[in-house]
Amino acid sequence: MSETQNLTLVQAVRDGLATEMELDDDVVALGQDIGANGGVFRATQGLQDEFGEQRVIDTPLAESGIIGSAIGLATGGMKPVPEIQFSGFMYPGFDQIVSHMARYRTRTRSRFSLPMVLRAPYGGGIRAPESHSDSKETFYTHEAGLKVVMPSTPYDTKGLLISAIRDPDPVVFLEPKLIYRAFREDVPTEAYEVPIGEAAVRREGSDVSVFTYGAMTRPTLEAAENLAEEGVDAEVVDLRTVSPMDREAIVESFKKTGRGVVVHEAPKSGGLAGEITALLQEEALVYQEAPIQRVTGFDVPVPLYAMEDYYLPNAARVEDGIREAVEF
Amino acid sequence: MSETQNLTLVQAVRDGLATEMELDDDVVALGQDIGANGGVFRATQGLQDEFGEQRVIDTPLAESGIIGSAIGLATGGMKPVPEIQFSGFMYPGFDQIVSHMARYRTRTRSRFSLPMVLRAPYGGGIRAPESHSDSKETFYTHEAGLKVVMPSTPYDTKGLLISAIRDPDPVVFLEPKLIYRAFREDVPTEAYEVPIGEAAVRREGSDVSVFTYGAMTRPTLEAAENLAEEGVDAEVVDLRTVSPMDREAIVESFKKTGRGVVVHEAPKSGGLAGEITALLQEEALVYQEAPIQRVTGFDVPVPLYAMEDYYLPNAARVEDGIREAVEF
Amino acid sequence: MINIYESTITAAKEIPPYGEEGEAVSTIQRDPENRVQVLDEDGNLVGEPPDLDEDTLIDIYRDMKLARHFDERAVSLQRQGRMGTYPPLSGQEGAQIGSAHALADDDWMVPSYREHGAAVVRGLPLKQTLLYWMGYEAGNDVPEDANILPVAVPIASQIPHASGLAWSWKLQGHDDTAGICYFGDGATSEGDFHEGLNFAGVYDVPMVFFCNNNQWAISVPRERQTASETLAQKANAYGFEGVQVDGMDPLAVYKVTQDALEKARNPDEDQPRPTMIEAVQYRFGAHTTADDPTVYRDEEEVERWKAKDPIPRLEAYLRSEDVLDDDAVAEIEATVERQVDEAIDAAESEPRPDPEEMFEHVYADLPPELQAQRDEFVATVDRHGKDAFLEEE
Amino acid sequence: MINIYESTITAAKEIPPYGEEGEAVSTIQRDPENRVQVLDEDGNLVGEPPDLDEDTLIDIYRDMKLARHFDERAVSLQRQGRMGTYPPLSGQEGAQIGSAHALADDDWMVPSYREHGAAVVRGLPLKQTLLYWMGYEAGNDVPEDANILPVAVPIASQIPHASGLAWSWKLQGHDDTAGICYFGDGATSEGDFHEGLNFAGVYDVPMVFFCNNNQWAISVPRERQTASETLAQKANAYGFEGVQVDGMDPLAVYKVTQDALEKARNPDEDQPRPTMIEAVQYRFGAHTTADDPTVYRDEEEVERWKAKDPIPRLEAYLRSEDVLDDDAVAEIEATVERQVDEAIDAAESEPRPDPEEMFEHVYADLPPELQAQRDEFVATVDRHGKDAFLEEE
Ligand SMILES: Cc1ncc(C[n+]2csc(CCOP(=O)(O)OP(=O)(O)O)c2C)c(N)n1
Ligand SMILES: Cc1ncc(C[n+]2csc(CCOP(=O)(O)OP(=O)(O)O)c2C)c(N)n1
Ligand SMILES: [Mg+2]
Ligand SMILES: [Mg+2]
Repeated sequence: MSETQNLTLVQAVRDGLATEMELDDDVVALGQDIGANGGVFRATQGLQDEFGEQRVIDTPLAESGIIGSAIGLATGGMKPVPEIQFSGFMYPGFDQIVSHMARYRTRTRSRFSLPMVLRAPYGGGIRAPESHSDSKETFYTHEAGLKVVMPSTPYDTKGLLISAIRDPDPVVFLEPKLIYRAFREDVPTEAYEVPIGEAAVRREGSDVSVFTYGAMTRPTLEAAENLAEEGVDAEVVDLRTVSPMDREAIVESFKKTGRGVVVHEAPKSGGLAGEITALLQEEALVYQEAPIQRVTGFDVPVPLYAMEDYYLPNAARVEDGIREAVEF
Repeated sequence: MSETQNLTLVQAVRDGLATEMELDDDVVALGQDIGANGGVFRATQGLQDEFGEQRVIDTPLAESGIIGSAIGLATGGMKPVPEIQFSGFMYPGFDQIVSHMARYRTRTRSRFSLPMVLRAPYGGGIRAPESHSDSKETFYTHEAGLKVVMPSTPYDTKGLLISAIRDPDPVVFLEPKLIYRAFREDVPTEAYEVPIGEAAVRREGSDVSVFTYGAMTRPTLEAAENLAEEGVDAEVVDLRTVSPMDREAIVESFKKTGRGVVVHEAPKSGGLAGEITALLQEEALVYQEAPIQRVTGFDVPVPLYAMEDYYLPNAARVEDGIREAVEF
Repeated sequence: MINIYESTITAAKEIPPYGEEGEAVSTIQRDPENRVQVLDEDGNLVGEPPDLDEDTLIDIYRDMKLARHFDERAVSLQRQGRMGTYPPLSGQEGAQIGSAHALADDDWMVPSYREHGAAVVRGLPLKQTLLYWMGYEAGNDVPEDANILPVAVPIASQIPHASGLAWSWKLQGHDDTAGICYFGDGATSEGDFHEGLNFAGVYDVPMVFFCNNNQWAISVPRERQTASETLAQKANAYGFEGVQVDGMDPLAVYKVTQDALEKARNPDEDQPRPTMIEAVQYRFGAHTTADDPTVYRDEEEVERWKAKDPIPRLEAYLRSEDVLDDDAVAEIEATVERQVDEAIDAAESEPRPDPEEMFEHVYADLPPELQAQRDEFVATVDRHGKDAFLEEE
Repeated sequence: MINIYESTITAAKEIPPYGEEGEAVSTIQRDPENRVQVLDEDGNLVGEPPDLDEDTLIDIYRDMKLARHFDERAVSLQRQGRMGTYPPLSGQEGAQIGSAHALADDDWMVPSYREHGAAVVRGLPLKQTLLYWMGYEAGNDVPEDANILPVAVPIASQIPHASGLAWSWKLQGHDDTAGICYFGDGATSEGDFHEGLNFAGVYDVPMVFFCNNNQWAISVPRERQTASETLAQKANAYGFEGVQVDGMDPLAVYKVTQDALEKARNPDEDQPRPTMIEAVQYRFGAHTTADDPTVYRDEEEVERWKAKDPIPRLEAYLRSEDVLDDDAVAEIEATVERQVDEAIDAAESEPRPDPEEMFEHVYADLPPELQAQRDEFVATVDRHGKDAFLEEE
């Protein structure tokens, strides 16, 4: 049996990066404060010592420059893994993401693919200042050509990150910083892949299907356990990849239960919950027994942290959503 | 009765701007090539002659600078109307839109509102080069604090633009360039408002509700007329404002017909069709008789123009969608 | 990096005199590397001091002490869990207070997120700054008469706003309003710095772009941020002057800022209104309370810069000029402590926010969908109780 | 604006000689305003010519003729409705062809959208350029051995790519690869220009940033784009040299580009690898075929610049040196016409695209949802027929 380490999610990021950098000289990490400082969340801690300043590179403070030059590095045959310090600071580089990262393969008829992984911690709940808590994954899922991954466990994080780096297409890798250090898991020391595009059923159940991903997986599971005591048997599906979504797994679970809830911290309007609802009623309307509930962030800017716990879905709100779906 | 002029949609833009600039000295227009050149689509033709170089201002080639300095102008008490030459070039200014334009009121507890209107022509079908045909309205509808308007007729365009300029909140005003010159309408010469947030029923019908907006309103109406000959009576609802959406009008129409189709040229995944579908099944599931059909752009970059007519929904595809909804 | 300061500042004798009759802008029209200085590290006069009365000099001293003391208390509040992440300013008081004092009453200030010192000079109550970093929306309430734009978290993003704001004065004919826009050394790498300064040059707006070059952008040292020798010289790309000033010398900062503001208001013919000032300084503490600077910089470097601390420097000068004595200093210290105590008490008395607050100020009028979200959520919180949502305090 | 060219270029005598023994980079290390020139408007030698053999000189001439003729045909195709919007290059051949010829075989070119002339020098078939502007995805097919990145439509967005590409060579130890990145005068206002050049300075990458300053960004003249006196001086903000060259003088362009590429490959110690070249030139025609320049500029201005046309200028010089005569010119013209004819025929024989093409090249492997979208759409097109979708051709 292979060796394992007991790692937090952020340590799994570091380990996934280190493992793949060890195996593939073309992989370089770049970003603000990722070198000596090891990243503001320590996701690259010690990597510069291990791989040198040519492979773990501190950049100037310029997101478009970071993403744009990573695109250039990729056209030069490298596999860059740029880090943006917080997902709310991807916006200054948005044009590079949308106009280039997503479209370069199409524009060059696959002469150039961009095997790059754009990493950023996303989401709220850590009492961070303004702009540090955004969860705007649909900005990226709405742009064809990108894959968007949002892991929820240390094991998946390492495996998905390695898959993302090996993927010939550009991947936006959004890390749930709320649970960077929330728990540990045994993670193999060697390289392994968790496939991009496959959801995981975290809890089997027969009464209702709850779809979620990233940091919201934990309150969702908590709610499911709480409701089990009341005799409600919820299935929890963790999407893991939000683009392309595992539509088969989503539809299959829903066909079984006929009831659905989607949980995410992104704002409701235009969030993935709407997309999943549309998918379900396209593919499985005849199975549907109740309106699909959206338990999401509100259509407001994420408030400063004294109020952010109001903003973020929690177990209580998820339970309410499940009850509504079940009791309809 | 008030005087009218027979105007195209782009002339109505110009007329709306001129009318309001006449009435309100605080209104200034700024953007690339909007001065002597009158805008690349002539939406500001002659305005610089009329209002001078201090109110119709050519800017350097810098979208973030245009939007950011417009925000500054608004904090200084003006009502700026920045133009971005094509909506696909809003991305370099995305951080200013999302982090500031949308959130300034919240951040300042309404001390500063930003009464600005960010205009841009959007959408495909005019055989323009790459990046010139994007229809990415959900990037903006997903961001609270913004209003997003997408008119489909000359009359509405003038009235909505005036409402937008007078609105104390920032408005993204996306103009359907495909139909800039497609037809004319009688448009009052005086100032008038078309309220933001209200949909318009363009065709009443009883069998199926078709929701659309902007440039897609025309092929949708064409499809509805074609199908009327086959005895299918489609109601066509033009949203006009896509954020906040007129949920009441949408739900009301659907309750009447029990069948729905949404038509937009934005990509399917993450497009407004998903949001509308989710809304309908939340508010009116018991009325629903068939899956809601999404007739949309595909999840691919808008192709170069030789293929763009494949990309854009047309009457044939809308008809197919309506038939699917009706025949389910 | 550690030699940047020394290398030019020690060449004090090369700094030409300025401020003489008829040479109002000579602190500005100079080589960017020729850093302006008035006081040396020990508070001795090495340049022409600005023309300030004693009260103003004492005010500058007092405001620096206030900023320093506030900063120390804020850091300790954070350590005690009474406040969230906070960006300290110690070491940077000379630049903040010196420049803010040069503004006229009607002038405006466009901050980044570290100018708590400058903000208090401009009329922002300390309580507001505390509330903001304690995560309360109420911290965003700014008195109507405080001419200050809000904190801007995305680096450099406030710079185009500053250009636009100053442009609005020109378009509206308020000839004599001017402003100052603060940002860091790291901010000069962002596209918004470039676009903002370029707009300022093209429309020739009355704005002073004030770079608090504290040598570090979190862990990235100044010399890895850009290959240009000075940051000040970047102004040349936009057609106006850039000047370096000793940012830990409050009198030099005052002088240069005043000259730049004067030029912004009343330029000579063909003289551009905007100026970029690079105030060379150092942040003594961490980037924010979430940062550990020992990982990326030496204590020795910090000590070297602490020798240039703007507060003892101005104090020594004012004592030597008999403007301050032990009693005055003691009284200032007591006042400052009381002021900060009161602000902390006031901030900590702020009630827990209500859920509906989250929906206020998103739009002038709440759209129906958002009303529905609010009403449903308020009902949810009523049903479960606030404690199911907010952590106990 | 109309005086920019004259004001410095007419001061030809002030331009110091360069290219003398041991002064390999003297075309670069000079004041940005001191514009490099080799030929005057009439083709007379006013500076040291680059060391080029006759064949290369003739190639440069031929390629300029090819670019001009292609351009004229393309504009006329557009007028006849046989092509979509097209950005003409006439007037800019000197800058494009002169600089592209200075590249070594393994070097790379990073274009904007107007460098059809430079692209053909780098091995891109004319047919591809035609197909691209005819809206065919097939136009995006670039031969594997053509070292050229794709057309970049969003202004300045290719500049950070160029920095990254050159950086990859350094990281991978390909010491002797270098590249050229083209952009316009308007592009210098974008944040990506700033961020891209700053990265190039910080990582000291072997890239030449070549600004085709054609005086206009659509209708916005150079002097309203920025308040800086030259564009070249902007390089100073990034710690490397900027130089102005007469962009309508192909030999001066060649020389400066060659020197900059040489420095990129083999810098002296402490010499930065990157350079920014501002090639001062003019676009004779419209911005694109969708543009009407008479709305914003005078015919007189155009005429003044036409007097500097790079083609007759080099032709005059080559004739005076007996490198060209009437027969040679006639033969070149005939060849060029044939080449363009053939390319147009080939492009116009391209079959109408199939609907499934739209789904190719979005991902390496089509995800299931996209397969479903494709299959459904193909069925739809089969059902209705292509003509229900594509306009008749
Ligand atoms: C666009 C953006 N990117 C990244 C960050 C994260 N961040 C916050 S402060 C900072 C460093 C800023 O350095 P500098 O401009 O020198 O200002 P200082 O903090 O030293 O005052 C960074 C990278 C941010 N706030 N905004
Ligand atoms: C980001 C962006 N904004 C606007 C445009 C529209 N546009 C196309 S070309 C152009 C002018 C470019 O001027 P310049 O950089 O001088 O290059 P030139 O066209 O003169 O070669 C503009 C504004 C664009 N393509 N990209
Ligand atoms: Mg700093
Ligand atoms: Mg140009």
